[in-house]
Amino acid sequence: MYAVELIIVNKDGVRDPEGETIKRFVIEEQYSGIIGEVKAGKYVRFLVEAKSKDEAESLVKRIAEEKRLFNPIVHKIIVRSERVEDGSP
Amino acid sequence: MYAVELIIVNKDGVRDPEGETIKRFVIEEQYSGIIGEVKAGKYVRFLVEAKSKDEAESLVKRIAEEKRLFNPIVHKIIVRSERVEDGSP
Amino acid sequence: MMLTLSSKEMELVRSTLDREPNEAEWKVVDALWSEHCSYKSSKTFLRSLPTTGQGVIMSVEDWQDAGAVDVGDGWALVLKVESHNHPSAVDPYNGAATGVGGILRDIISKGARPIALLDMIRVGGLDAKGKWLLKNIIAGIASYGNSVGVPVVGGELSFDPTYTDNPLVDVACVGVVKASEIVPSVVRTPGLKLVLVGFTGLDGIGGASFASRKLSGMDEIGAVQIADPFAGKILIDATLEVRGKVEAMKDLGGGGLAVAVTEMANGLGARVQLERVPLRVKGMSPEEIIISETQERMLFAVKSENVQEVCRAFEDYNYPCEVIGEIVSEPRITFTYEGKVVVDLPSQLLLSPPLFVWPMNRKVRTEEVKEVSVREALSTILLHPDLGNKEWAYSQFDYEVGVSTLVKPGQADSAVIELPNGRQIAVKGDANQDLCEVDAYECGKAIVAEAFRNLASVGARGIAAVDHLQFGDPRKPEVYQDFVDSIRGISEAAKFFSVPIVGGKVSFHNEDKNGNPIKPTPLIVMAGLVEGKYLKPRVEEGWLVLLGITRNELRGTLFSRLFGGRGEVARARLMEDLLASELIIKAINESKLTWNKDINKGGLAGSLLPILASGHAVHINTKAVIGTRDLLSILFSESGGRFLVLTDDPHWFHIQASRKGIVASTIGKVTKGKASLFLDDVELPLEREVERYLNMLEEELS
Amino acid sequence: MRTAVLKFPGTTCEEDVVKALRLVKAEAEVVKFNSFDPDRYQGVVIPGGFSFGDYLRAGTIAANSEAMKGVREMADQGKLVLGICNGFQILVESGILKGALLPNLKLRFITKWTYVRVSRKDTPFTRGIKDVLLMPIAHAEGRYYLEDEEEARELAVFQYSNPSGLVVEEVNPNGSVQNVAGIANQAGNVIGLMPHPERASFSKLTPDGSTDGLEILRVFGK
Ligand SMILES: Nc1ncnc2c1ncn2[C@@H]1O[C@H](COP(=O)(O)OP(=O)(O)O)[C@@H](O)[C@H]1O
Ligand SMILES: [Mg+2]
Repeated sequence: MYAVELIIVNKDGVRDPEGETIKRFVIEEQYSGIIGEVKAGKYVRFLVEAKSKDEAESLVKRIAEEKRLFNPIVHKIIVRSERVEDGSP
Repeated sequence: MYAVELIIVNKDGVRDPEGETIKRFVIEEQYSGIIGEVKAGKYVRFLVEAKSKDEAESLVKRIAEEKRLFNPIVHKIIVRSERVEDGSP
Repeated sequence: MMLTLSSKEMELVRSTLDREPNEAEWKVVDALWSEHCSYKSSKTFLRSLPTTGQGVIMSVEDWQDAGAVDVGDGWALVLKVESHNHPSAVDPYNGAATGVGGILRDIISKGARPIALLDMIRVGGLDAKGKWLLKNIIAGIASYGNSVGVPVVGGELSFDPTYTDNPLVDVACVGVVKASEIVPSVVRTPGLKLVLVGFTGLDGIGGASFASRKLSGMDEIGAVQIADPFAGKILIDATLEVRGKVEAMKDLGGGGLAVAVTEMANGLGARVQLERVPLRVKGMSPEEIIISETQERMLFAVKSENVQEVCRAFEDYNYPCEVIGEIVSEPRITFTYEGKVVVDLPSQLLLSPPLFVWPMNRKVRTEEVKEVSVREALSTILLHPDLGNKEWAYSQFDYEVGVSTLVKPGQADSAVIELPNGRQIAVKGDANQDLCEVDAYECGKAIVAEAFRNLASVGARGIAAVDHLQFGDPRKPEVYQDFVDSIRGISEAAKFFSVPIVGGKVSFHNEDKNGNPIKPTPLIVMAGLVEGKYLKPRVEEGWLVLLGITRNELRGTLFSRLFGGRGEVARARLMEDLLASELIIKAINESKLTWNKDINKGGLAGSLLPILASGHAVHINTKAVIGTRDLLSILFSESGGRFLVLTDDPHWFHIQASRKGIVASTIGKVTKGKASLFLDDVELPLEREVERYLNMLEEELS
Repeated sequence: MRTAVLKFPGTTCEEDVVKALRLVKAEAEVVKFNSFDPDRYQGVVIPGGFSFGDYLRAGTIAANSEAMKGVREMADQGKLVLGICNGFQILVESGILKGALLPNLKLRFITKWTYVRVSRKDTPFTRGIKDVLLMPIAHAEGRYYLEDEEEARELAVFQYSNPSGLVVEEVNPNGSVQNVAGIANQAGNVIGLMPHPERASFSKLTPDGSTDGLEILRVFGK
């Protein structure tokens, strides 16, 4: 079994008010200069039965595209996975 | 520079209606048996100037707590990081 | 096993049964006998509330359900209020959202379509914690209310350090149903099938006893419930679709199946096969299934021939629907799991917990008085967030959905909604922790009077109310005294106005982390029918007429919260409230005013804010104010029975008032111009205060 | 015109839309998402609400439904398709209309009465209509985005404006590019907009007694 993570963030150049807000908070405090960019997005984790890491990841990529879990006009996705035994993260 | 990812999901045992709904209405028909649990959450990525991976991660943990980016009563956080050169994901 | 039962109560259970109950049975008794479900500390006094009256179609049976009143043409209005204080303290977003879900299910379980929500919110202040609470509370209410398409049309927002650790999140809902189609929550005949809709999960296990206990730190995780407004919407739509096919229905609230089944059987018996309950997670134990408080579930009693049809409506939405048992004549509540008896208890035992009357003692109140100049008091009060414009909050609600919100949040003191029969109702919720802290009895009267006035200010006359009583630990004599006093006040005023109390709720154990009770905060939500015309107030140039007597009453007011009490307690004078309200309704119908506001928080000064903020200056001749010469009282007294009116025919008000036996006086005028108050021709510029009034919440919370 | 008002699980405005459509004498009925037959209708309205709870993103899950295949068919046949609020989000998420609707810059739900300028009058919905309309918005995800701003302006049918029709940034309630409040497809038979015309169809509910929403809905009455 594989835990496949699908991360959906705005493409570069598309405003990300959530990331901006967190950054604004952080800068107001003592962390300016230490924290650079902040980017917020959506996280979806699938438990997938698959023979290989590759198979698991491409399945999730396919689902993300077919089901438009992201909108290619604004979003980009990152897909990652790891093998798990029982499925608990 | 480190890219630190903060992932916020509901604790185990705490419901996740968003993940459940995605599973039930988007995945189930075609992929039942292949895709098990679906869990949805929030993703925030920080670029952090720090001397070590450890320092970078604990800074993000501290910000997440101080700024109440999650509610420890319902959420758990996963913090991960990697060293990056220019900060692009 | 965590139980809240006292050793005396446990002894009573043992002796009635003549045996030691098993663990599951203890949990069932614990849930049914919890304060939350049984009202054991409050019932004795709640019985003194006037629950019947002209137009009452269905009143409360022990304050558990929503009541209904006649609104004409065969339609009934269903009304209910509830709080979700303790869950909101630890998880404000989900706590508030599930509160909305819960109140909606109370309304649909009568077969009524929810048409409006109200939210009355109290937090400690605009510090980091208060902001976090408030943002999440409002977002939670918005998320649920908006998702299910029920407009939030009004509410309250108050900031008082007494709520720092224990915010109050009160939500109320009104619904409509044909009186002949109201669905009862109890059954009268055996043989009906018990049908459960929705998945049962692990969430909220132990919630009812949680609400009956004080907050104690991290062990609350078990009681956290996640809101699922989407499931809530399906539940509403499908339940309303099948309401004609069910004999009784009940939402699953505190105490889960244990409570819903027992209360629905109402003295008859029930047999439930727990293995039939649709589960969200594998491996739940039978006890957990019995007491799980998972949201978005309903229990129906259905004739066998209708079961299929009822379940089909849910299956349409992919929503679980199962027969889990039936109503039987033998008065025992039996839960079995795969043939094994898990719980077998007499219905009567579960339905008759011992009632308590705790010791009472009136607390001694001392107040420190701070010196303050008129100018400073004016600024401080006008800058107080309690009086601030609430647009930041209500703009997050979809208050237009339903195309029936005629007077919208922020436009007036009450919202006005159109009913399916073409008539209009007004609704508003009111509490007053300042007054309750100094005199709970006067406060009980005053909040009913205020709600009545608020409805009158848009042209409606109160026809029914629900109350929500929020106090500290009832075992503390001072708390219990306040509790009893406030009920007496509410009761008296409700009788006086002929506004029956058709439902309500009690919430004890509201305390800060040191165990100090919150200021007593009973709350009234009232609905009224518009008599003739309703008013959408507009500020225009005109004369300012003050109805009613301004007394030297600064105790128990916003002023005294900030500067200590002076003079008398702001006492309710119900006859003055009634007559002034009637006059306002008459004036609206004869188009004699463009704008009016009842005077409460912040006194006369507080009432001026909406005028000043609309691009107008106010001129007041203090000598014209009837009742006192004390300038602080003129500006900040919260004496009841008063309205501020904008009119171009002040004479009409003078004549009508004297005919009615109340006083009216033209105290000044409103002119176009920058925000200034001219007090006897001395100009007090208030632009900074007004700017802050308009933007404070937006600035602090964005 | 026989008009389907499509109801997904979580749709909240279907009855309101039907009520407004009746005012313009449209033959409108609510149709559940799982029993929608596109061949029976000349027009379809996808009303506002929170289809499938708006989980993941507003409109995404509904966009995946069988019913939306039917809507696409109607769009391709040149029939009238109107998406209001969540309906607009669904049209965008399903790719029937171009672009994306992102969370409001303020990151919260906003209810507000807004003026919009009618920027394209070459669609069946806007032919001969007034220049400026007053309608309320109520959404959390309404920030229209398209990388090519020029294209966004070309597609735009409605743009947030001041009362006299000037498209200025101060009145942009959510951060949309070019103040876009609604767009059409190239042919003009498919329109999506964030403001709610049905809520601007009853004079007692509007701030100034206007009924500008009816102007847009009128086409279904023909
Ligand atoms: N939490 C809230 N939710 C919705 N509407 C609110 C809320 N708080 C206040 N309002 C609305 O704002 C307006 C002013 O409220 P408030 O200041 O409490 O009135 P009053 O002058 O009677 O004290 C009313 O229309 C009220 O319903
Ligand atoms: Mg008022």
